[in-house]
Amino acid sequence: MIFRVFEKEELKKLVELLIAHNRVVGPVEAGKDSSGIPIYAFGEIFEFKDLRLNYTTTKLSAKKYFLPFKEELATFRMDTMNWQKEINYNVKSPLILFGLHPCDINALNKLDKVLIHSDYPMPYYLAKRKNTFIVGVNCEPQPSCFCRSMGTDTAMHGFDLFITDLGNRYFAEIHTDTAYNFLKHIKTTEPCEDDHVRYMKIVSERNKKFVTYVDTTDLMKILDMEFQSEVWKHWGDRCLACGTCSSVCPTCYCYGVEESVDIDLKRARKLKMLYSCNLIDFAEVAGGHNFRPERSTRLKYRYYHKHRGFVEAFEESLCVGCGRCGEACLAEIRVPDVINSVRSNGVRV
Amino acid sequence: MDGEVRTYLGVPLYRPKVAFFEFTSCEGCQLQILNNEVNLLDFFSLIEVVNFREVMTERSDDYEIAFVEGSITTDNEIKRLKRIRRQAKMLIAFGSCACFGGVNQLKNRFRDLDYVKREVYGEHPVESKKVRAIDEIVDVDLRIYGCPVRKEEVEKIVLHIALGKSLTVPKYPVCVECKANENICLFDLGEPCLGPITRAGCNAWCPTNRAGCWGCRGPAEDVNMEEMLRIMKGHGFSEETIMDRLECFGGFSPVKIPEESIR
Amino acid sequence: MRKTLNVNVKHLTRVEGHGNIRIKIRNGRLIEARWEVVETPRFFEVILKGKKWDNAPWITGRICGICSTGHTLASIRAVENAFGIVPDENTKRFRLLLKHMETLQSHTLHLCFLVLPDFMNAGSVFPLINSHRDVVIRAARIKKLANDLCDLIGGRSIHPPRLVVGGFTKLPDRRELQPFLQQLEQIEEDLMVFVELFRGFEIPDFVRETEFVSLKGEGEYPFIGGDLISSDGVHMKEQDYKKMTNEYVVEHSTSKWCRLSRESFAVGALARLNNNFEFLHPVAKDIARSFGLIPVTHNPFMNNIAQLVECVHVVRDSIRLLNEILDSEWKEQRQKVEPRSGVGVGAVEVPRGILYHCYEFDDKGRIVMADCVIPTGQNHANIQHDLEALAEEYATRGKCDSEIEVLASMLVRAYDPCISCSVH
Amino acid sequence: MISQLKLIDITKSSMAEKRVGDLSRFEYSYKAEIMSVYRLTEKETLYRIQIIDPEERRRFSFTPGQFVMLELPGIDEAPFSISSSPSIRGEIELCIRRVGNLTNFLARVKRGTIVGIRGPFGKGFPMEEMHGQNILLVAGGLGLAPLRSPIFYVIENRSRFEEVNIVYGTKSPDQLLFTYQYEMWQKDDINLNIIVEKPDKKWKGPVGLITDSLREILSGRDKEFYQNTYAIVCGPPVMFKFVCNMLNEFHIPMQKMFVSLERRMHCGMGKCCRCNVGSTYTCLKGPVFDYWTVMNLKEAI
Ligand SMILES: Cc1cc2nc3c(=O)[nH]c(=O)nc-3n(C[C@H](O)[C@H](O)[C@H](O)COP(=O)(O)OP(=O)(O)OC[C@H]3O[C@@H](n4cnc5c(N)ncnc54)[C@H](O)[C@@H]3O)c2cc1C
Ligand code: SF4
Ligand code: SF4
Ligand code: SF4
Repeated sequence: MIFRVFEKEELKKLVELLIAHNRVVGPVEAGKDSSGIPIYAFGEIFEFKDLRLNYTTTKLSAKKYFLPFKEELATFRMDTMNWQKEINYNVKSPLILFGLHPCDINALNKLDKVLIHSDYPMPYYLAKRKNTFIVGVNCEPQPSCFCRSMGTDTAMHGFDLFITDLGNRYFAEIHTDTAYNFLKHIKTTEPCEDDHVRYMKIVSERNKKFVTYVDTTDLMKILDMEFQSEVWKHWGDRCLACGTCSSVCPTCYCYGVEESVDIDLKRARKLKMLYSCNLIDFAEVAGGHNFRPERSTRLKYRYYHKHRGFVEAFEESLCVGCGRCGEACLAEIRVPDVINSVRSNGVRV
Repeated sequence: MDGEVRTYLGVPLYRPKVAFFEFTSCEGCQLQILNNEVNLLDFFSLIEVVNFREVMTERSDDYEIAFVEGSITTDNEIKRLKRIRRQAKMLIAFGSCACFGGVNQLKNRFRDLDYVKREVYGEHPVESKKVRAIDEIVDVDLRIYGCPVRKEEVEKIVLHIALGKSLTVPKYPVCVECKANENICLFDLGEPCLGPITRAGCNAWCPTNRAGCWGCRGPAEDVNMEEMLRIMKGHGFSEETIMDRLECFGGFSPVKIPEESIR
Repeated sequence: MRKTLNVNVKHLTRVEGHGNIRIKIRNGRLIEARWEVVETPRFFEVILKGKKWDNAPWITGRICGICSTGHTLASIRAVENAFGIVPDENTKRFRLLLKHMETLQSHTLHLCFLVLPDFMNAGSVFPLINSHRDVVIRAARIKKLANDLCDLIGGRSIHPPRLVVGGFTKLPDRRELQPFLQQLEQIEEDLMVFVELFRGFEIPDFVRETEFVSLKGEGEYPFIGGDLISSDGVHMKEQDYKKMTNEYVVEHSTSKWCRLSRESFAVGALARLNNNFEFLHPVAKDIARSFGLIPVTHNPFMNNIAQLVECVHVVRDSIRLLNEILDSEWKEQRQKVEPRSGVGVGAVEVPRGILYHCYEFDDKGRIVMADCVIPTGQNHANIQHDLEALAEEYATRGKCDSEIEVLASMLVRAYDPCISCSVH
Repeated sequence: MISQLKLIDITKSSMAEKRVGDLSRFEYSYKAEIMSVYRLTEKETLYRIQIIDPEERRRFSFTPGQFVMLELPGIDEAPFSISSSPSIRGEIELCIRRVGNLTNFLARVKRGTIVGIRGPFGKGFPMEEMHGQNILLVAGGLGLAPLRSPIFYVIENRSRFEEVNIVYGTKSPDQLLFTYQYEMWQKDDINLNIIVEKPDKKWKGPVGLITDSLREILSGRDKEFYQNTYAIVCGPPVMFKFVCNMLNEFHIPMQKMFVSLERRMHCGMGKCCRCNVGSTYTCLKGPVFDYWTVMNLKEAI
């Protein structure tokens, strides 16, 4: 791996150069909540001052750039009994995603597993993933973060460049030649011993700031054991079945497909919409039979898919511990609480 | 264009004779149809409008589908509605007034209807009964929710009738669409919102405009009312604010609101 | 000369709401000419009792689907006046722009979809889709522009959710607004086609002197708030609207009627124009003059032309407003609302005339009393008297039943009545 | 100056790994033509569908038990089991019941209509494993549709199997599918046991539940028969619960009992998650499961 350091002012130069020629998105301030605390979101960066690299967590994840909430999979030009299918992977231009936290980079890595490195890769995702240049940035752990428990507090791959704020300057990990070439345009130097020391100090200080932990040992087995447990009913009674958790989650990718005909009957469209397993009709089939009619079974299924099924298939869980779902949930159903309750239910018996 | 039968994938389209009727309402839902400027001509080529008092003088009672807007407040309206039901193969309750009584049913809060009348008309006699939704009088085949209805939804339903596709409305709540529109949750902004319990389909019309949902489309399927009330109270909204929203359009009246949670 | 006449129109078409026309002439004498409003009331004034202030605009907007924006604005103004809130410049500009677009939208709907068929001997706009496609498409284009801008500013053209007491929940950003400037500039071409089209129509020649009531312009054509004036010289403050309207209950109508200096008065485009001609945009003024529309015009059918003139005026004024907005720095803001006890009145010129909302609040901001006086309600008496005069005049001129039925229907339609609204 | 990033051609990119080959491989769909439409009963119709492109037709093959996604543009897309012989390439038969949006529309289309086909997807029945064994095919109602493909396989490879029994039950005689083929099956030394719940006047066969027929066939056999029997079960969930319980009772090995599960599917490729049972993708790991796996699926079947 190649490392570089650069002065703080250089960052502005870099970002402005990137903005001048490319579509750049990153953390921006979308507004303030009722107590005046900024609310962050990923959005288009038009000027360097839009970018908020010291953001906490965005409400919605960056998955929208790879898995849009709504995406047209195909259009059909209709003829009498025939039709022509037109496919567009919906990549208009390459994208620079500036300022992704390690958890979100890991989330993309997890999505890669199921959407690229499995049977039937998803070209729509792949096309966007490949046309995105990712700059990671170190983060300040928040009370709701439990990424350390999920092993996703650092990102090993899945980005082009990763920058860490050393206080006086930026420390850069360069992963791709594109990143290397970009950095040629600003003043950088080889890191010196002092930079290494600073870097390690920052890392160890950061580690101390994690306050939320969840024990995932043997979680797969425990989930199986506690499949009939009453705790699910408890959480089901709280759940609003509004799908917010999946909507904000960086790794939830379930979807539904809907076909429509234009009102002039000349074209038909196939539309993909992200769906949530907590929604009432997620597992409903023709004739109205619903395999998961209760909120509790649907909520349980979400945990089951993330912490058991995905582990079975890919040897890691489908949760990066970003804490978004718990923060967005109006009923305050939080992953660590749910997992701990399932665990302690086992202990109690 | 008239006469010739159009097809889709070789299957002939059904071009129904359609009538629009309005009862006690603001006629905004009918207006939504006219507001569909871009697709207006295509829309009207899919159906044969035989009765639409708001825009046309010709009228005929030979129709198959009746769009019925508004709620029912007089005996005369009941008679007219029953006549429509007898004629129509398919009766569509069009908009929240027709589906649940709409804002009009707020009148029903007052037990003494004479008081209500006196307040406005003094001793002048005016007929006005308890406000009722269409399905309290006759059977309804389909409901198009919303105050007002969404033109895209109306268009889709008409197209589906023509094609013979299933007519469905979302069963999930508004929050789904709200999140897809990347909105900041109103609760974060300190505003009340009924999004988590209201039926989607409006594309989170109000939250997307940063205004909390008032539940005009009625309850989603599988509503967790107890939790919703707990959340509202937890965010510091008074019972009055919660009730104002829940009772505004009448959609939530059949959903049991736990007595102790509201106190 | 015909001596006996019978006109009976049940549920007049191409108007909003339900109304009947009955005319009976025996031996050349008018026995009866009646404008009956049979709409069922919804009792909004009672519904509001006990509700918190924030319900008022949301609920009363639903009085009318066509001018819901106007109702919402009047309601907001009433609440703001009661609580002593003064909207800032930005809010005012956006509200007026929204108001203009509602005017454009509503007038276009009325002129092109409801009135035009009368002049083209059609029962509705549907046959015109084939016979006069270009006209219909232009009308749709104007309406679309107006609705799109309403959608952008109000969040929805019907029952706008962004409009709240204290300002807006959200304002459009520059990138969203910018394209409308050009579109507004281009739409005048479509409007001019209508102006020329209407020039070719024969506007019925019928005059009955009446009193015209509207807001008083202060340096500009009036739309939101201000003093009240009449062409008979009455001048009053907004909060004294009751003395301007004098509502009373009548036998054959579920809507109340109004009077001022005479047995009836008129509100609407023609009233506004008669009272505020000087404030029209010069281009609009010229068009008005070219139709012989100068104050005080007493032919009610000319209300259609006045609407046409107002369309041109609001488009020109919207361009000015939009330029002003784009030149200013606007921030999304909403004033804090602090309820207090008191009474507030909001008077707004909506497409069909002057609209009043008035609420009284207790100290918690709950509504103790609500009153809404709707333009069409103020026009009913005038429509009635016009009908009588029209029936008599045309009967003596020897018109037959069907001709008078058409003329009577056209007369009522010329007022662009919003009947369900007037009953509310 | 920094230049604009270029759109990376996903077909050539360095990240393209073995499975991520050329672009055409991402397009899993074929255009196909409905060659014939044959009404089987009031509700079910048999469609013969042929892939249009000759090259694609040549490449298309499947194993019994696999399914395809059938798409009518603008209407809908849904999974259907292939109901024809696996030895015919590029042409399949689907037996489709009218139940909803897509299937109602399908009932109205005519021969010559072009449809989209994706697939074949899923795991089929392990037919080769079954060679040299007894076969028990149990179908309830529409369940005969997916069973028709293994039946074809068995007939075409009849000498490789020992005793073959078909047990088939429906509510009433008019719901019986493929009646015209019964004779042919029997000719190939297949025992056909048909039972209906509600007979009509013309019905002469047995009356009762499918388990009645099954018990009759299984009772009094020797242990070896049970150990060397493969069972394939298809039908509504209640039916196969009872059937599998009975098979269990007779000690047919769980790994030799196969069922085909039906779930909602929007992709058929292990992406949309709609078909998951517990956390298993029905479309990838199924729809055919052995009974042991089903028992381990956690979510009640
Ligand atoms: C592996 C498999 C094999 C099948 N084989 C056959 C067959 O051979 N013949 C046959 O008639 N039917 C079969 N089905 C069922 C068939 O898919 C449904 O009947 C069909 O989806 C109904 O679609 P619809 O649009 O007519 O009904 P709708 O109820 O209108 O369906 C709405 C949506 O729900 C989905 N859906 C509803 N029910 C099901 C279901 N049971 N499975 C999957 N998706 C569903 C569809 O994708 C559709 O988009 C099979 C299902 C599966 C999973
Ligand atoms: S499940 Fe929750 S904590 Fe885990 S990745 Fe998704 S949003 Fe983040
Ligand atoms: S604003 Fe309302 S609809 Fe949107 S997420 Fe929040 S609660 Fe749900
Ligand atoms: S957000 Fe709520 S109140 Fe607004 S349109 Fe949708 S359902 Fe109606």
